[in-house]
Parts: sequence; C-alpha cells; structure tokens
Amino acid sequence: MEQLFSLAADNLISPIILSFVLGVAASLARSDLSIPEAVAKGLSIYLLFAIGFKGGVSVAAHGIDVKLGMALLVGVVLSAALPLIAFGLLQVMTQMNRLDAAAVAAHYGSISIVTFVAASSILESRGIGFEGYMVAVAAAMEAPAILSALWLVARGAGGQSKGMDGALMREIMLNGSIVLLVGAFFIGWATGEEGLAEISSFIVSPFKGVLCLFLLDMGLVAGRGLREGGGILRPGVLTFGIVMPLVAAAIGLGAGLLLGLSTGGVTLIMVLSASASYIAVPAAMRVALPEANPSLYLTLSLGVTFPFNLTLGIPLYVAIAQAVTGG
Amino acid sequence: MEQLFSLAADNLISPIILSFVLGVAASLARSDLSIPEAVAKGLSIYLLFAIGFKGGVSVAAHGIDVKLGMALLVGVVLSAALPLIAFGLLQVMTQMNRLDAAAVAAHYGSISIVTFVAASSILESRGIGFEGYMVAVAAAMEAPAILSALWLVARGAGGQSKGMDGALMREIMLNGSIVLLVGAFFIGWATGEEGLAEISSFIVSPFKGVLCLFLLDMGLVAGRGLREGGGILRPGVLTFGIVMPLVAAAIGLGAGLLLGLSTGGVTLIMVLSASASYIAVPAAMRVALPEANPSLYLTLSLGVTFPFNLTLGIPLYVAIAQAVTGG
Amino acid sequence: MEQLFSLAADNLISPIILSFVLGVAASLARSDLSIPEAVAKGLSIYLLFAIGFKGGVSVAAHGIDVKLGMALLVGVVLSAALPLIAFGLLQVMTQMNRLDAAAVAAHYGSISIVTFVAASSILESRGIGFEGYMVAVAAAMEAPAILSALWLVARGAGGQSKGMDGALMREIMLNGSIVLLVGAFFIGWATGEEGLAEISSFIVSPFKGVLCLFLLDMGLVAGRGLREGGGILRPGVLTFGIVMPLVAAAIGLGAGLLLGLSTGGVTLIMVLSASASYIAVPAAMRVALPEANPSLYLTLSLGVTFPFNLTLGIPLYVAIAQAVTGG
Amino acid sequence: MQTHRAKRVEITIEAVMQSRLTDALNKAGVTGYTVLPVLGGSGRSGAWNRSGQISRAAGMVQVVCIIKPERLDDLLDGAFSVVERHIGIVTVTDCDVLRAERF
Amino acid sequence: MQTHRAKRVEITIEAVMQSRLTDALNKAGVTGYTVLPVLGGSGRSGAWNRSGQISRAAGMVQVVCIIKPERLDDLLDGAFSVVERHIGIVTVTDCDVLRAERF
Amino acid sequence: MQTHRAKRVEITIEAVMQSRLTDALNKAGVTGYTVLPVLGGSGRSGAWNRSGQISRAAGMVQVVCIIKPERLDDLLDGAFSVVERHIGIVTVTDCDVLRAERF
Ligand SMILES: Nc1ncnc2c1ncn2[C@@H]1O[C@H](COP(=O)(O)O)[C@@H](O)[C@H]1O
Ligand SMILES: Nc1ncnc2c1ncn2[C@@H]1O[C@H](COP(=O)(O)O)[C@@H](O)[C@H]1O
Ligand SMILES: Nc1ncnc2c1ncn2[C@@H]1O[C@H](COP(=O)(O)O)[C@@H](O)[C@H]1O
Ligand code: NA
Ligand code: NA
Ligand code: NA
Repeated sequence: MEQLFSLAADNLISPIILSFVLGVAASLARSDLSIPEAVAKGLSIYLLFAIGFKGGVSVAAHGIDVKLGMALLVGVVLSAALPLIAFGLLQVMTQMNRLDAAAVAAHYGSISIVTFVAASSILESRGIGFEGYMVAVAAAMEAPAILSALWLVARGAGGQSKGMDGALMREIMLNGSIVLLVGAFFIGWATGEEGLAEISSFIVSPFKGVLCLFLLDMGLVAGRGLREGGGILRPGVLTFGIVMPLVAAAIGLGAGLLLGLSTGGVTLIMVLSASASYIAVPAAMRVALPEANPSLYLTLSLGVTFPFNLTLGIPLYVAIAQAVTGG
Repeated sequence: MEQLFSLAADNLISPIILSFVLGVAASLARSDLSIPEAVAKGLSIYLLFAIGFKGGVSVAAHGIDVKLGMALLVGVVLSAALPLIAFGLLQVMTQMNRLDAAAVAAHYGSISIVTFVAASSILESRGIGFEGYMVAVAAAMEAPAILSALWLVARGAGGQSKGMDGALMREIMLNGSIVLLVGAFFIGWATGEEGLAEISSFIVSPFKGVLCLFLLDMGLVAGRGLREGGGILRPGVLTFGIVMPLVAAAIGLGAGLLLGLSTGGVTLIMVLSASASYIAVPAAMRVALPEANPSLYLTLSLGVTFPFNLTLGIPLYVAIAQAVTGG
Repeated sequence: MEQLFSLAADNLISPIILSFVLGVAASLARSDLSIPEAVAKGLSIYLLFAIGFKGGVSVAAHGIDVKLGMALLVGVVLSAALPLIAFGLLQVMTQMNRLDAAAVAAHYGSISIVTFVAASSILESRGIGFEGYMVAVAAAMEAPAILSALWLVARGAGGQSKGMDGALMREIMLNGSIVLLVGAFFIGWATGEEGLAEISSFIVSPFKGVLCLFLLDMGLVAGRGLREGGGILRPGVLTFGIVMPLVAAAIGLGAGLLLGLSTGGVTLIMVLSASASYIAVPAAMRVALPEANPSLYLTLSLGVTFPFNLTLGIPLYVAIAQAVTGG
Repeated sequence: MQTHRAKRVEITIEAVMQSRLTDALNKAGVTGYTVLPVLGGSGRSGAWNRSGQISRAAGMVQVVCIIKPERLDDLLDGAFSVVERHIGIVTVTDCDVLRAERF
Repeated sequence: MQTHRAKRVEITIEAVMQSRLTDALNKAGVTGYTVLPVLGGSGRSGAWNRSGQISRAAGMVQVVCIIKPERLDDLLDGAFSVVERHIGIVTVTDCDVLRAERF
Repeated sequence: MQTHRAKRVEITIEAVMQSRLTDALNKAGVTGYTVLPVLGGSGRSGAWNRSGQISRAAGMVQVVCIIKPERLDDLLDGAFSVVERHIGIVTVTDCDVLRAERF
C-alpha cells in the first residue's frame, strides 16, 4: 500500500503528468495558451509512429510469440464486450437515454493510445518489460467497440440508428491512427534493431519530451471540455467515469493472466481495457449516431477517465499487476 | 575593446544570428520563403517550455535564493518605469503623437523572450552561469509596462483610451507565453534534475538548432516589416530604436548590481530591460489603443531593436556585465 | 549483379523506404491518414536547412574545391539540356501535345531535393563520401529547366505561351527552397565544424527519422496522385517515367566523370539528373502554362519517377558509380 | 463585363460528414464546389473552436457551390438528405458569375 | 424545397477582438455564428498576410451570422459597438435558409 | 442602423496567382480585399484537397472585395485579365455595408 502511494506520488511529479496538469490549469483559468491544431496532429503522428515502430522492433528481437494471435483475439473480444458492461453500468448508475448510453459505451470499449503510451513510458522508466506486440493489440481494440454500440442501438429503438454502412466501416478500420500504428509496427518488425539504430535519436531519445508537449495539449483540451461541458456531469455520470475503468481493468487483468503475459503486458492490457477513446470513436459517433450528445461522451472520456487513468489509474494497475504476477 | 569586437564578431558568425540574417535577406529580396504560422507557433511553444523548465531545474538545484522575491519585484518596477522613460525620450526625439508614443513605450517596458533566450544561449556557450529564476523575472516583466502606457494615455487625451477593462487585464496576465513560461518553470522546479534527465534529449540537446529555425522565421517577419513599414522610420524614430535599449540596459545594469546578481544574471536583466515586446504588447495595444499605428511600434520593436540587440547589443551587455562585475 | 540485388534489397527494407511505402499503401487503401500541410512544410524546411548546412560545413572543412565553379556550370547546362531530351523522348514515345510535353520536360530537367536527400543519406550509411558542394549544384539545377521548357513552347505554338515575365523569373530564382538551401549552405560554410557542433544534435542525429516522416507524407501524396490521376498514365507515358531517369542518369554519369567527382559525387549528379521536380516546377507551370494538364506532370513525376528512383534507381546509380569510378 | 445569374449555396457541416455531402452532391449532378475551413462557431449545441476544442473530431467545414438557378432544387434535395439528421446550416444567395459556361 | 428569407452578416475583424465581438453578439441575443480564418488582406492600413506578417498578433477572422431579418438591427447595433473604434468590415446579404426553425 | 449598397466580389483562384490578381486589382484601383484559405474543391479538372493533394503547389485561395457598385466593372475587368487563362470562379453578390466611407 505504502509502495502504491509512493508509486503514485512518483508518477504525479513527473514532467509528463505535470504538463497535463499545466494544460488543465491554463484552460480552467481561461488562458489563451493553445497548441495549433496542425502541431498537435504532428505530435500525435510522431507518437504513433514511434510507439508502433518500437513495438515492431521488439517483436523482431524476441521472435514472434505464439501468444500474439491469441492476444489479438482476446483484444477484439474485450473491445466488443466492454461496451455491453459499460452500457449495463450506465443504465444502473445514470439516467442516460439508450442512445447516449450506447455512444458512451462505445468509447469505453475502445482505447486511448496516449494512455497506452504514457503507461509504456512509465513501465520503461521502472525497467518493467512488456511484449512488443501489445501495440498491435491496442490497434485491434480500437474498432470492435463501435460495432457493439451500434448493435445496442439497433436492438433498442430500432429506426434510430442508421446502422453501420460500408463506408463508415471502412473509415473506422482504416482510420489514420490505426494505419499509422500498424504500419509503423510492421516497419519496425521488418527493419529490426538495425532500423531502430538508424532512427533512434529521433524516435527514442526525444520521445518523453514530445509526450510532455502532447499531454500539455491534452490538458488544454480536457480542461476546456470540463469548463464548458462540466455541468453535464451529474454525480452518477461522474462516478461511472471512474468506476468503469476500474471494472474494465479488472477484466483486463483476468484476460492478461489468461494469456500468460508478462507483468508489463498484464499492466498494458489493463490500461487498454480501462482507457476510453477520444478520437476515433467520437468521429464515428458523429456519423452514425448524430443525435447522441457529444459533450457527454467527450467530457466523460477526456475530462474524467483520461486524467484518472493518467494520474492514479496507471500506478494502481502497475502495482496490481506486479502483485498478481509477482513481477 | 578589442575583446568586445571579437566577442561581437564571434556572436555574428554563429548559426543563430546568421539564420536571422538569412530570414531578413530572404524577405528583403521578396523570396516566398516562409515558415507556416502553426510551425512558428510550435517552435515558440518549444522554446518557452524548454527555457522555463531549465530555469526551474536550476532553481531546484541551487535552492531558492532569497533574492528571488527581490528580483521579481525589481522586474515589475523596471517594466512599469521604463515606459515612462521611453515616452519621455520619444517626445524629445520624435514628433510622434501621445497615443503612438504611449503605445511604443509599452513595448519597451515589456520584454522579448527570444532575445532573452538568445542571450542565455550565448551565456551558456561562454560558460557564464546565471540565476535560474531570471526566467521568472522575464515573465514578471511582460505585463506591467502595458498598465503604465495606458496610464500615460489616460492622463493625457482623456477620453481617447478605453482604459483597462477587466477582460483585457486577465488576457494580459494569462496570455499563453506567460502561462507556459511560468508553468514550465514550476514543472522544472518540482521535478528537478531527475525530471530534466528524462527529457533533456528533447529540451536541451536540440535547443540551439530549434532556435536557429525560429530566428529564421523572426528574420523573415522582421524583414517583411522593414520592407513594408520601413518608410515610417524617420531618423528620430530610428535613433530611438537604438538609443532606448542602451538607456534601458544601463538602468538594468544598475538594477542587477543592486540585486547583487551574478555576471550572467546582470547580463540577463540588462537584456530584458533593453528588449522590446513584439507579441503580447502589440496584441494588447490593438485592443486597448486601436487608434495607435501598429506599423510604427512593430517595425520599431521587431525591425530595429530586436536585430540591434541580437547582433550588437547582447555581446555589448555581456562585455559590460563582465567588466563591471569582474566576472 | 548479385551485389546490386543485395544493395537494392538492403535499400528496400530501410525505415525510410518503408515509410514511403506505408504512405502509398495508406493512400491507395483510402485511409484518412494525413500529415497536416503545415507540418509537412515544417519537415521540408528542416530537411533543406539541415542538408544545406551540412553541405556548407563540408565545403568549409575541405576547402573550396576548384571544381565547385565547374560543377555549378555543368549543373546549369544539364538542367537546361535535359528538357530537350525529355521533350524528344515524349514526342517519340507518347501522343502528348506540345504544351503538355514541354511542361513534363521542365520537370525532368529540374530536380527533386528529397531524392537527393535520400541518396546522400544512403551514401552516408554506406560510408561513401561526396563533395559538400553538391548541394549547391542541386540548387543550381532547379530553375534552368523551366526556361528551356518555355522556350520549347514559344518556338512551337507561338502565342500559346505568355512566356517568361520578370515576376515569374524572380519567383523561380528566389523560391523558398532554393533560398533556404543556399542560405543554409552559406551559414554552414561560414560557421564550419564549430557551428555544426552547436546544432548537430538538431540537424544531424534526428535527420533520418525526420526523413521517414517526410517520406510517409510523400507516399500519401504520391498514392493519392496515382489513385486519382493514375488513369492518365497510358503505357507510353508510364514507360517514359522510368526510361527518362535512366537516360538522364547516364548523362549525369558522363558529366560526373568529366568533372572528376568522387564516387559519391558521381552518384549524386546521376541522382539529380534522374530526379524530377514536384514542387518548384509545377508551381511555375501553373503560372506560365496554365493550359498544360497538371495531373499529367504531377502523376508522372511524383507517382512514377520519384518512387522508381527512391526504390530501384538510387541503389542502381550507386552501384554503377562504384563500378565506373572503382570507388 | 457580361455576367450571368446563378445561385450560391453555402453548407456549413461537420468535417466528418464532408465526404458524404460531396458524394451526395455528385449524385445530384453537382460536381463543382469549394471547401473552406471553419475555425469555430456557436449554435444550439454550444460554442467550439479548433485549437482547444474538446475533440478534434468535431470540426466543421463550409462547402460552397455555385450553380445555375434551375439546378438549385436538385442540389438542395441532395444536400438535405445528408444534412437532415446532422447539425449544419444551408444558405442560398443570388449572385452573378463570369464565364457561365463553367457551371 | 422549402426555404425562408434570412440575412447573412459577415464581419471581418481583428482576431484579438473576436471574443469581444461574440460576447457583444451574445448580449444582443445572437447565439449562432461561424468563424472563418482569414489568410491576409489589404485596406487603408496596408497589406498583411499570415505567414510573414509583421506580427502574428495582427491576424483577422471572419464571423458569419445567419439571422431572421427582423433581428438584423439588434445584431448590427451589437456588432457596431465593438467594431466602431477598430478596423473591420461589416456586410449584410439577403439569403434563403433551409430549416428556419434553427435561427 | 444606416447601411449602404455595395457589391461583394468573390474570386476563387489558384494560390500561385494570388499576387498577380491583387496586383491587377491594385492597378484597377481596388485596394481593399480579404483573402480566405481554401481547403479543397472540385471542378472540371477534378477534385483536390490540401492535405494529400498531389502537389502542394496546387492550392487555391478566395479573394473577397467589397466595392461601391459603380466601381464593379473596373474590378471585373482587372480580375478577368488574370483569371482569363486560369482556372477560377468569380461571383458577384449585392450586399449592404456599414461605414461606407471606408470603400
Ligand atoms: N445562426 C447561425 N449563423 C451562422 N452559423 C451558425 C448559426 N447557427 C449555427 N451555426 C454554425 O453551425 C454550428 C452548429 O450549430 P448548432 O447545430 O446550432 O449547434 C455552429 O457551431 C456554427 O458554426
Ligand atoms: N473593400 C474591402 N473588401 C474586402 N476586405 C476589406 C476591404 N477593405 C478592408 N478589408 C479588410 O479589412 C482589413 C482592414 O482594413 P483597413 O481598416 O482598411 O486597413 C484589410 O486588411 C482587409 O482584410
Ligand atoms: N460550381 C462551382 N462552385 C464552387 N466552386 C467551384 C465550382 N466549380 C469550380 N469550383 C472551384 O474551382 C476549382 C477549379 O475548378 P475547375 O476549373 O472547374 O477545375 C475547383 O477545384 C473548385 O474549388
Ligand atoms: Na477501453
Ligand atoms: Na524592455
Ligand atoms: Na532531373
């Protein structure tokens, strides 16, 4: 327990977390500090490329694990199943209508890649190894949740949902983040340690610093969301934003143990389960469920769950994974 | 004297200065070379974050100096007082109307953070140490000058100025540069050397190179200002643009000695006094004194004083500070 | 031959090439992956600055070669002459009208700086040295081809061409890429090894990584061009896009031997000859020959010749240069 | 200078819907349009702006079509099928154009 | 397709004044508007453009409001109070809108 | 609020032609204009968009001029001399402006 606290405290005073806090504070104080959209997008391209590449190199180094296929499958199942649990919790804990609840649920089945990046960065600082292919699992978990949510809507109000047309399906599967992450993973895999040596002073050394600036931007955006959409967060909704990641992490823990992952791998599958999407899923929801309220799902995912995972969640998941795997 | 010349020459053929010169030349030759606005803003966010962070780390390393509070106070006083001197000089040296003179004066009380960054970069190359909290002093000197200028206007033509409304006040105090600089300073302070170690290959090693690109952009912008607004610079105005930084540096020298700063610290307070704002103050002037002529204050600050400080001023201030403090 | 294959294979599985391939694949699959325009421009500014600077430093280190002047002259002649050959080939191999043929020809006389950068990057990996002033030769080869093409048009259909007005001439000579490349070259020359040491962790270490992201963007753009403009590529046109670089490289080889360049220098002049412009020349063509079809020259230059050079051309040119110079 | 009567239709719509809108326009026979970026805005669903909006997914764009008056109804029907369930604004203005043969 | 008469007001103003303008519009009861970026321009105070302008403080934006004709005067009074001492252009155009219930 | 009749001319043209167009406008005595960025579009020469267009050379911009009605013909003549051989769209709309002394 003590160790957990010190872990959390250590985590909290890292430049990465404090940059996020700075962003939130600046936003709440209505400072005009902002990161241009193009720069923020550039930073995220860098992060996706680097994390994907490093994952691929690690797979190249350790050989293809027989568990890779299994892990992908488990990831898809988690992503598809978590929205059903989220939906259930929402119906019990809040008064949200079906449509909003389904839209929120989709976010919690999918993942937040920055939370994943922050967690792997913390694992690296602590010298805890993890399976390189977890990056591929992250990619696999992005989309299935959306299908589950649309199914929830279709099963319910009937005509409400336009359902999933082919174009939307393709858009989701080929959205930029997935393609870049998976593509960089394959490049890393193909070029291996040698490829990494060529570009490591670009994708390895400055990585954490770039992550700081990116989290500064995330903080600005999350703070603004809270400032404008905070009113929407009734106690029940707010509680869901913290309970759901804990429930999902527990399920992720089970999945990780089932797969026999390393301590780091178990942590990361917990993090993926616990994190909620705030880019790919919102865009899909605007197309497929335009009547659902975007403030609701964005404020919840980005303003509540993301900060929770970043500050308290990750150290907690690390501690639990260590305790359980004895790592 | 000879030493001063060699110092100036050394300074002039550094990549940093030459990048600025390239920008000015490209602009005057009407090349279409340009740095996208978002990229330039991204570079300045990087510089502010890095310089603030390093200042904080240095304060964490050396402990809080009792002089920190005093230095902040002196900074505020300097920023508030320098516009009055600038205003006086302008009335003697030029035929500017009160409004334009007040607007120009505000710029000279406030500071240019890039000039500060360039100076600290030169100090580092020469191995001259300085107080980490000078970054906080820089932040403290941004805003007070604006209040002085508005007071000058209010005292004069009366109804001309809308004066300072609450919204403007908040905008100035919480403008992005100040918040980022001060925020990064606190992050550096909180995380210390350990935090720096994590991100130094992002904020320390590439720093000078980024500064080159940023000064290239500054050169492009300054050159364009000179090309378009150069006609506005009557001899008296032009002379002011060079005399004022010298006068202000002398006052800054006195303040630095009073505070008992190190050689580097004295240099930096001279640089802060001598430099003129070209981002925060112009924006505030457009809101508060829309009738004042922006070409006048922008061309003067960015087209005359900035290049003067960058090329000749800084080495001069270093040499004087060394001579006076015996450093 | 075997060596050539292994060289090509080595080249093909580098992160740089695979990033390009990823971009093309993402584009053809209609993924929404995209690099913001401002970021792409920022990356290209970085590359131009770095490559120019390093060229200048290398000239400073090795002293001015007497061949520098000769090389520039030969570069200008190549750039002016290659369009005539391209034009001839186009009239034999395709059914393009004069105007389109002239516009295409202009692209093949001029150069692609990214191809040059990729080639010098590969030379460095293989430890093959080259003359630093080749960067200046690259700059010298950008513009003359445009004049040749306009002359071809003027000689033909007469009134069709507005010809070359003074404004266009200045625009071409002072276009951003040339100014930045040449300017950075002079800065590198002036500041030498000492200047490089100051900023090498910005312009040297991360260089290859940045090149990966830039080529990812090039791949996205090229893929999109192929997807939309691919239909325009009749067999004859397509063949031209591969035959022309080979012919040009052969001519470049002759020029390089004539100049007595090193193995790396010969390779680079082959690469410059073989590469086709896709930024400066298209812009000039839109102004001077608006009736020429942009899909044609862009798809050909960026969708056919650029990938060909990047993947197969460069290793081939390296192998030939090595064989011929015995390097 | 000779000008011709035309209609200028401006459709402000979420960026995620842009390709669906232009597909619908194409189907309605409208192949000419220009897309302008939108920095921010405010409406019944609150205010937003690009740098610092709660999600970068929520940006909008403005699609401008100049068409012959007689084709207006086709265009509006096509646009409406997309805009219907989504937030978005459609305005129509009378204008004159040079080079009518282009439309 | 059923359309309704409305007014389209376009206000080009310095970016630093944007929030003051939209506050004034809100006070005048106008809560719907769209903000477009402006790249550059020229007027009595000379020419400027975004990349390479003498100060990045000096950019402008265009605020577009669609409103019912009867509310035009309120809007113009509100806007004028802000634009008055500042550089800026206000134009009003007649237009037709779909879905009038939104305005 | 007092307004005055004016013409709003919007010229969509390739970015490489922008300075030539504004020079021509200046020559025609038109010194006030605003330039808006364009993200993409479609026309007889196909569709394009800024991020991912085949060449970054091929972007377009929209130049907007507000002028007194009696000066319209000068403006159109000036603009046409540039637009003539190039792709581009010119539309003219009636509008009302505040502060007519500015035009
Ligand atoms: N009256 C209006 N005038 C101009 N733009 C509007 C207006 N109402 C809404 N908009 C734009 O449409 C977006 C969505 O509007 P709404 O659906 O009302 O939330 C806003 O963010 C604005 O960009
Ligand atoms: N006649 C006009 N038509 C369109 N935009 C204009 C006009 N006059 C001024 N502007 C815009 O308003 C800005 C300021 O104008 P001014 O106050 O005349 O310097 C210019 O930079 C243009 O962006
Ligand atoms: N009918 C139209 N309405 C609006 N914009 C158009 C129209 N036709 C063409 N454009 C714009 O003008 C550009 C060139 O058109 P075009 O010359 O027809 O290829 C297109 O990419 C669009 O941005
Ligand atoms: Na999840
Ligand atoms: Na000062
Ligand atoms: Na060539």
